[in-house]
Amino acid sequence: MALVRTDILLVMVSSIVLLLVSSQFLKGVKLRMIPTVEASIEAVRVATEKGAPVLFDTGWTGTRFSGNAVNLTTLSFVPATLELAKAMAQEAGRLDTKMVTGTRNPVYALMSRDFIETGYALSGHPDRFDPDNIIFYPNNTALIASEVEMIHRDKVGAAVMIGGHSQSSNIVIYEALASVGAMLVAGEIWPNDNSMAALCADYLSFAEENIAIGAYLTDDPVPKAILAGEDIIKGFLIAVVLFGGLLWGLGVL
Amino acid sequence: MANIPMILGLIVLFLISSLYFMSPGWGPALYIRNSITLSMPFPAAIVVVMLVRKHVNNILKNSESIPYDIIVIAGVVVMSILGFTGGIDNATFKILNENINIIGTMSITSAIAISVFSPMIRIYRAKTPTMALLIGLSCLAYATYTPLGQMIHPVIPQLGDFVQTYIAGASDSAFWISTYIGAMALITKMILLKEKLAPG
Amino acid sequence: MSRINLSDSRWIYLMIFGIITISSVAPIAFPLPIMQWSRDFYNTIEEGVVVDFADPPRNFEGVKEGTRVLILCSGEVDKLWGDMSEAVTVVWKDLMARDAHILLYQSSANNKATLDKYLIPLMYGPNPQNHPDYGTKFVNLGFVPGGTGLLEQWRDSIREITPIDAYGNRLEDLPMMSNFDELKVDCDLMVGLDARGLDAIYVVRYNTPILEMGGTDSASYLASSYTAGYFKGMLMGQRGGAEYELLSGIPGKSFAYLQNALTIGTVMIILMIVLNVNWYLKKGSASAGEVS
Amino acid sequence: MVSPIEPLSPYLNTFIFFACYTILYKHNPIYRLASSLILGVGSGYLFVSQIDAFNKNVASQTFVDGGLNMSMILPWLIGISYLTIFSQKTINIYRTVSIIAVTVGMGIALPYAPAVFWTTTMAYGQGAFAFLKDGISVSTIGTLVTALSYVFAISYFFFTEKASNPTEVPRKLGRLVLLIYTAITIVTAALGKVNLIQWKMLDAIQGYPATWWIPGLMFVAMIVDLFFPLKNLISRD
Repeated sequence: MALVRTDILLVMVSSIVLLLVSSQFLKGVKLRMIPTVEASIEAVRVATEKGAPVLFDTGWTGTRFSGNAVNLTTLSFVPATLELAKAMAQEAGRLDTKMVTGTRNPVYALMSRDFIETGYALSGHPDRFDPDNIIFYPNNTALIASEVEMIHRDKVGAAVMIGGHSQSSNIVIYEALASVGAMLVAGEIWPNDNSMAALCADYLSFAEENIAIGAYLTDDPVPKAILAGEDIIKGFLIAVVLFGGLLWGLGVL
Repeated sequence: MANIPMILGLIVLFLISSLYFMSPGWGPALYIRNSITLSMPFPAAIVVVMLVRKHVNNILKNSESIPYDIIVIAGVVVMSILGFTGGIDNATFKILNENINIIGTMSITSAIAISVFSPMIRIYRAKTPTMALLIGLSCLAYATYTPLGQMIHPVIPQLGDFVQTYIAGASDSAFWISTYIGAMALITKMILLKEKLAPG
Repeated sequence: MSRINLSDSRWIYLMIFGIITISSVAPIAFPLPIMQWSRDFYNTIEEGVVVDFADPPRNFEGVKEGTRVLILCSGEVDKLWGDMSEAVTVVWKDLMARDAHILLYQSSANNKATLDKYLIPLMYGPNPQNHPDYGTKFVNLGFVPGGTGLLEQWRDSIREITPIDAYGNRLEDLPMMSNFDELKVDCDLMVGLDARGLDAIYVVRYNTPILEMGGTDSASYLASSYTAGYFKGMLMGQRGGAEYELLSGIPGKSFAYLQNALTIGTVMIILMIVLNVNWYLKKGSASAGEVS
Repeated sequence: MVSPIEPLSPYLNTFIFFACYTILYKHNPIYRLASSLILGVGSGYLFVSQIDAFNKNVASQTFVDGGLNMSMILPWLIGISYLTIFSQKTINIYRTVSIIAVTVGMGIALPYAPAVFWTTTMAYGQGAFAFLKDGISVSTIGTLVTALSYVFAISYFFFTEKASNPTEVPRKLGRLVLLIYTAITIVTAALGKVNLIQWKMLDAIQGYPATWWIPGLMFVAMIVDLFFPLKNLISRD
């Protein structure tokens, strides 16, 4: 057995070490706001005012098991979207608003049931939780087709769509939402889907911001400090391109 | 005590990650990875049963959607009978999959086009410099990716191609990479037990 | 909502379907600039290419009789087929005309179902396993699960991991597979259909030439692999099909798609301009009204 | 073996494709029928394929040559543990298993993240000032533009005010780069996906048997409904 790809191992370990160090030394650093956190809770209120359900769609978010970086993105959305689902369920339970979720990932479907049930319990109205409103779809097509039908049928009042949708198909749901005048809060995992969100959403957050939602939903300074550590990595990558590139171009490296 | 599942999860996470750096992979890590992936039919089957249960409940509640609930349940039942009796290579099972699922996927994917044209016509107004630029870039893209640009002047598709090849590609990378860095930060939060993956 | 009026988005849908129908019924040929990545795609098949990520460089001399080509139907081909059909068809015809040895693999059950229904019958009839070329110039491995890990394992041997083809034949019984097993050396050319991740496994370590095909909008995420030199050429969408038809001289029906794209592109540009002018004029008259 | 419904497949194929478009007119039974079929058949397909996979890979391998295959015990245990979600008393077992499922997925994919961001950044860096080595050409200017676009776009994602404030200009340029990407993606997505509609249209017109009359009938039904609501045929409510 041999150790391979040690350069990547070094990058991975040093990134995590740097973020761990940041978590202790960058506490209290000011972060920019992420629009979707407040807007998602507001979406529940908007739906309540309309007397309509609120849709929480996470699409592809969930477990996948093949070796490529793309799968890490759908997995990374799991904790943040579950925390958001819980916070929205708490508000929906308080306001007695129907919250319908849509996912195409079996493990995520079970996890969201657990989080949403807890959210309703925290609202003081556990009886308002209905497991039939946590809807699993076997594939992306069934998710889009069924949600479009539901949006037209139930005249959904607002939608929070934070997750992944294959081949920009999120815009098919956006168009249905626009036809019933629903508010849209969006944050997509993948860049091409995010372009569609930029075209249609009332509130938009970028992929990495969505992973950070959990840090914004807590008063704990440590998660925020870790986010600050991300900036150091980004700064380093920028330096690699500019200064490393210059040295490469000059033939020094 | 509440943190034990997360600590166990983290140990497993780094155990599995080590496979990337080992050649060949080592037994315990492979065994855990394979056991988890092999168990995935359980949650999938559970959620499909829950989906059927939801539609049965609709029928019991005498909802207005009864005919459609019956179609959903019938779809699951028919496919199950065909698949379990004739195997997944059963001809009717395959035909239903190809002519409902696969074509349905293409239909929904194709609907993206209509869903883009419609808001473009509704929303694209040069109310701000950003929107003006977006409209200008959209015109350039339409001219580049259709024969129109070449018919007007060859420099148009050349410009559009340059923009897509050298700017759009870099933007795409930046988007992905910032997400990957976000994922690394998430795992750091998990190490510090600031992310628990269970409601509490 | 039941009556159509001009502010109703349904007229937009109607217009688009009208354009598509007309383009489908009466396609016209248009001048078409050929993108560099499409030209590179054709040149790689016609003339070959040198790949020099690792030492020693590999000199691929183009597709000739017996050239071993692995076609990887990966990614989301099932969703993109309607945007890739003509490009894949014309390239496949060209490979067949050059007597290449074509090995096909699909990464998912849906991709398999898509090719089984739309491509393979077109090329090899309803029973491809009975086609005279089967086993000698074409082998279909079908859907083999395993993703990236599988491709890593196939580097050393296909037969060891995947002993049978899609129709139950043992690979050692198929003449074409006698020298097509250890992909890192036996594969002369890879053609990816929306396939990703091949560069890390094959290009940078074994200098395998890779060509890529995808949908029109796949270019946004595939372009960086082309500019980095991992892909030696790309064909994107039905336009890619039209470009390859022009370059190879093999007839197809891609120009119906181009006419559609041209008409829609033109209409969209005109609409954006007219609607903006209209909005601007209305805004001007509204503010004039407010002043007065 | 040929399926008895084989002759119906072209009609079913065309019906499903165009039925999904009827929602553009309004919420209607044709769309509901198509979406219910997609959901039901898709769920059935998933159910069967998952059970089949479990049977092939686990169930049939559990007892080999009359003996218990120990390596199959864990997949069974983990699988059955998911069922504990339905009882509050045992829910922590389910939570542990689901957490491990997520972390295993993360473990598999985690190293690919630094691998990608490091190799991509290195590649962009090497291309940035290639013109110093290779001279000025469209390609070398292109790689410089790529590298700068990457730098600007990355800077747009800074989280902290400490990093954002001094980099206001690059961040604005980063916004521009992302805007360019957005505009191009939206248009290419639309043009790419419209090809799919035309592909099916050509199939319906030129395929055998011709099935163009199916969307034709749907269209006629919509036109009729526009002026004489078809709902009235069933109910006068």
